[in-house]
Amino acid sequence: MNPLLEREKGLLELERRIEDLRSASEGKRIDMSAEIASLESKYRQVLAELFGSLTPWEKVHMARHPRRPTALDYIAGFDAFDELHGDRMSRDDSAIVGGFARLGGHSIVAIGQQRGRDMKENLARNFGMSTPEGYRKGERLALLAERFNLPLVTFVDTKGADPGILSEEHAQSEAIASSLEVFAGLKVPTLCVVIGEGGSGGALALAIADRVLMLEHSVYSVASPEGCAAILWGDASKAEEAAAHLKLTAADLRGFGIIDEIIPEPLGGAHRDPEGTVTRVLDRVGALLDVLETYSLRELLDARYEKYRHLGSWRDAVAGSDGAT
Amino acid sequence: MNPLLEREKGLLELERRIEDLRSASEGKRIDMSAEIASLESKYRQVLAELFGSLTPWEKVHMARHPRRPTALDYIAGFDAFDELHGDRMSRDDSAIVGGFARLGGHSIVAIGQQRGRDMKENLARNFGMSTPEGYRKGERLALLAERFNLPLVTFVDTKGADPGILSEEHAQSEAIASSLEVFAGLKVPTLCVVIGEGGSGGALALAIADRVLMLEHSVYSVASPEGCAAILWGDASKAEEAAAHLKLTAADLRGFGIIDEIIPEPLGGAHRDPEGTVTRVLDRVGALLDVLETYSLRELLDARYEKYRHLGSWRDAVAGSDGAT
Amino acid sequence: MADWLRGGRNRDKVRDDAAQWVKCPSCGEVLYRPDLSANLDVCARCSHHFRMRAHDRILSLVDGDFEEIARGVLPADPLGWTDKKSYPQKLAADAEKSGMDEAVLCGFGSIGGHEVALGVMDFHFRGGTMGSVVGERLTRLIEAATARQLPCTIFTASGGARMEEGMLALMQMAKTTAAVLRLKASGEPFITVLTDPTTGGVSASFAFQADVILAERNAMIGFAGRRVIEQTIRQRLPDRFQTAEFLLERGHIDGVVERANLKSTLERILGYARAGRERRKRAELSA
Amino acid sequence: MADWLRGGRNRDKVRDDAAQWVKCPSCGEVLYRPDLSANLDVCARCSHHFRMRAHDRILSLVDGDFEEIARGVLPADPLGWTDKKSYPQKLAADAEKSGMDEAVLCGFGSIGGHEVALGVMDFHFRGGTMGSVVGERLTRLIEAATARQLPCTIFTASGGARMEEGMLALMQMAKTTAAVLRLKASGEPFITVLTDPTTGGVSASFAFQADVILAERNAMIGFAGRRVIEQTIRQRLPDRFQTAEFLLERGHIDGVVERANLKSTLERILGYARAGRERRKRAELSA
Ligand SMILES: [Zn+2]
Ligand SMILES: [Zn+2]
Repeated sequence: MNPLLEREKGLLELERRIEDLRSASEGKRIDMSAEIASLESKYRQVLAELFGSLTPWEKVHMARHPRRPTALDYIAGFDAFDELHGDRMSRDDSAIVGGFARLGGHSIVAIGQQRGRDMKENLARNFGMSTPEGYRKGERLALLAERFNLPLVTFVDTKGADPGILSEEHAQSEAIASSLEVFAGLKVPTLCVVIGEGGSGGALALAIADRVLMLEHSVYSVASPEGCAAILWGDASKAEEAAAHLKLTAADLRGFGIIDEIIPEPLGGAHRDPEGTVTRVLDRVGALLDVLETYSLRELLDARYEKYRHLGSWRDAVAGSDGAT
Repeated sequence: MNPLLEREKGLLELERRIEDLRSASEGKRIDMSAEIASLESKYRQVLAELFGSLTPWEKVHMARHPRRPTALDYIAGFDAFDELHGDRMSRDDSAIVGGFARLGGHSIVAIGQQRGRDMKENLARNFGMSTPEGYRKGERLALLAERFNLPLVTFVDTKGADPGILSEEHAQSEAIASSLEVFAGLKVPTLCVVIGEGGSGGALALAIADRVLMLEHSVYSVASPEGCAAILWGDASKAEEAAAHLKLTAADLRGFGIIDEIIPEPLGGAHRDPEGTVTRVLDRVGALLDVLETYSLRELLDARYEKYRHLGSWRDAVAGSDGAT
Repeated sequence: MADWLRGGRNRDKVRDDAAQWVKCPSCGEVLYRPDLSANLDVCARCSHHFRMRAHDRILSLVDGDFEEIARGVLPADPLGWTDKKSYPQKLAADAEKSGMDEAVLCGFGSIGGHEVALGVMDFHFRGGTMGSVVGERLTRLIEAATARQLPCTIFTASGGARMEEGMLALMQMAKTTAAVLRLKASGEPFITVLTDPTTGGVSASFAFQADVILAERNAMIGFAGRRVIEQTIRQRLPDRFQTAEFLLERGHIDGVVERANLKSTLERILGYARAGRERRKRAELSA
Repeated sequence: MADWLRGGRNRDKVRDDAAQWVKCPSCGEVLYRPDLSANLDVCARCSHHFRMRAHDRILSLVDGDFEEIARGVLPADPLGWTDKKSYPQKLAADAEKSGMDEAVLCGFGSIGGHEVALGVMDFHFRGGTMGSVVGERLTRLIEAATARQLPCTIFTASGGARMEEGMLALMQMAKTTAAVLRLKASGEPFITVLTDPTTGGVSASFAFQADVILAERNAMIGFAGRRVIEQTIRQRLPDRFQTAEFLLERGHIDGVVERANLKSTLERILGYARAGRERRKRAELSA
């Protein structure tokens, strides 16, 4: 089922052997440093081979990896974070976290979609799937950024919006639609990083931004591969096939102009060096905030409009030319 | 308990006698028109005596009279009404009704607090006490007036905001506070008529307006007399005493500058001529909308600010003079 | 009758005789198609609202002619999608079957004397799914409404985002949203009428961004599909769940309208919009 | 120490010895008042937060001096209210008991180097009820914050509107609301800290209009009073109902803060406000 596990099995075997050799050589006379170096070199080679060209389906699993850094890991990397809660009306959806933060010279508002890092947290955080109350919390915090006149940074990581009965009863459609409006018109610089899985409208609700970045092995899709397979073929088990079709990798989306930048991950994926990944992402966020601060609000809003205005691909029979992207 | 019932008893006796005489004289030879005219004259005299000087407590009962015209009666008097529903999120509180309306040459948005006219309707409409969802519905419709650039007319008639568990859980305070903000800043002319009981913050939530009118025998109070008596003396049965203290009549409030105009009622109260009352109120609303349309938005907003800015009564020890009103 | 409308009607004539009779899925009554059409595709016996074709919808609403825009915007195949059939093959099949070249028609017309920008989605083409063409046509419509200072009304009917265009389809939610924002900033109202079904990416974008949101009786409206929810909660949903009437009770929409009353309802709402526009113009003049 | 602050503290000295000991209503511990004061009126044993006097609150927050404003605004008796006592008698009794001349202190000071408009309500004067003076003082504070381009922070503690001023008291909700709107329009943030208790007309106006709403641990916060609700539903409410922690779970407020952390929390939030103001000034300069 999980193609990454197969790949990682070989790596784990190598890791174990290297570790064994190290333990064996430690405190003993026999110098095994040559053998260790050789194994390490082999390890790096295998790593590069295994992860140099992941299939879309493998990327989906990479994006969902349980040890992959989550929104709160990036937030923990800020110089300061003051969490704020609730939609002001009825709930504090823990699938959305947010608050004031400091990153280098920037004071910002940060919002993240937070999945659980284990089953217990996943249950508490509804697997990172927001309810309408969560989107309304996010919208409120986005408007708070505007009120405080601070840039907004979002971390996207969700399979999609919560598809439960209560979410429908509390107008999930309206919550997402309203969030889109707020993000499209927000009068401060906005930046979004897709750190894991960007699933459907539930991701887009927090992902309209002046700059949209993706981690190399994260995915961002019109529907989850399982959902797409269910919709098109009535068979969620054909998810791998759907993933191959959906063009959901960072490189695909950079090609379509849907995202602005790809942040490289360590070989083997972000979870193999979480701290390094967090640092790299936050460094890039900080640098781009510097860039965004050089534009006037009018310039930002016009550019934001133009960017989304031209997304799509169509033939123009009248003009005789193809559409944008 | 109800002081009005006592007063009305004598009237009903007279009414019955006049009716008896009429029936008796009908189709008979004996001309009793002189006797009838005499009784009718006496009736008018008693009416004037009884209702010429109601006590505050009697006015409270007048304002709550079950046959007193309600918001929907005024709305039915509009030339057109297209009802709109809901808070866009979770409920359609029927204690608040609203929609587009036409009144003479004016297209407007109208919002009313609707109590029940019998026990069944009272249960359905929660006795006219709004939940947070109701205030959010009202706020949404007020903002819709702004979106459509149409004047807003509200009809206030509530004992107060709903004091139930769910209303607290859904942030009644926030709902009212937010509604106040929207009404204070609404970028269209606004007009409010207190048609029955204006109870506390639950009434004020829909009552910040460029012109606030009150029907002669309606009341508008910082708390219901029962609530006030309970708060101050721990005894809701001292409501009559509280009513005497609270300065809740239209004349009192006109004196404080809290309301702008008093609309006279028929002798004996609005319920004795509902159609006439509705017509009189709507005529005055239409005329005042004409007046409000002669001001620019800037003038309206400045005047609205100044009006509320100066409400209150205090000593100014530094200036050596008393405060406003 | 204007060219545009005749074009829309002609396509009925090619149908064979068997297709002249339809069975009402709600009450079982067998209905003669011309009668059904004359009754706005509403079952005369039980008032079941059949899904309406975009041409018929427009015909049922506009006073005179309809100035279609963006008809030259036609689908491409950005992902080179092929499963059982290629995406272009699917598009061609639907075009043949539905007489539509995409899932929305956009243009300008008058409703009861009120000029309006009108977009009408059609479930018969790819389930009304939104891809680049639906997004682009609607965006051009909304932008044109902003430029001409007219209110915009969109009839939705959609299974959501179109899978075969992947993320480009999803981005149409952002694109139309941006256009709606500018329409609103210009002071013109936005009105949607949600028809059966309205779900997913359409429901979660412009459908629920309108100032006034109406729905046709018994239309199915929601974010997640019924099946998805039932799989999640592992039980059957009540029949009324996600119906227009259910949403009205829950406060999501302004009203539920019978199709027979839709034109007159829109006329009145557009009348309020016109009154507001006249107030704005008067204020601009005196400023 | 500045005059203002000394004035606030002096009033402690007149208390007799018996008043030097207080029993914690939560854990029963008997606490020596100077110790309790030194611990910000928090029980050292169970962290119960006693209701704080406005002077002590300000002392616990501001860096140096406090520039009080509107202190000349004093209560009148617009309704000529008399029940067991006259309203002026009630006011005089509370003034004697509390050392306050009304239920709020307003002025300007710095918190962690951030200049701020600060209003602090005091439950010890007329249960923190809002009459014309509370409304006028707060309105002057908010207007002054707008004029000076500073954020405004209000600590609420109130039983609601003051009955003895009738509708003039209710209108203070409208008056402060109007001022809050102008502050927000000027771009300055508004922050409230809800302390025990915050209800009625204060809770339903500026308390819940803030951009950031904090609450002190275990503070009772709600619109309707507990007794009113219990009478309505004819059953006892759970103890946690309407506590700050309950409201946090329900999403009503941004956070619950221990009194010991309040100054540092406000410092950080005012720091974000300053950063935003600096962004605004830079934009204005380059425009
Ligand atoms: Zn039928
Ligand atoms: Zn204790």
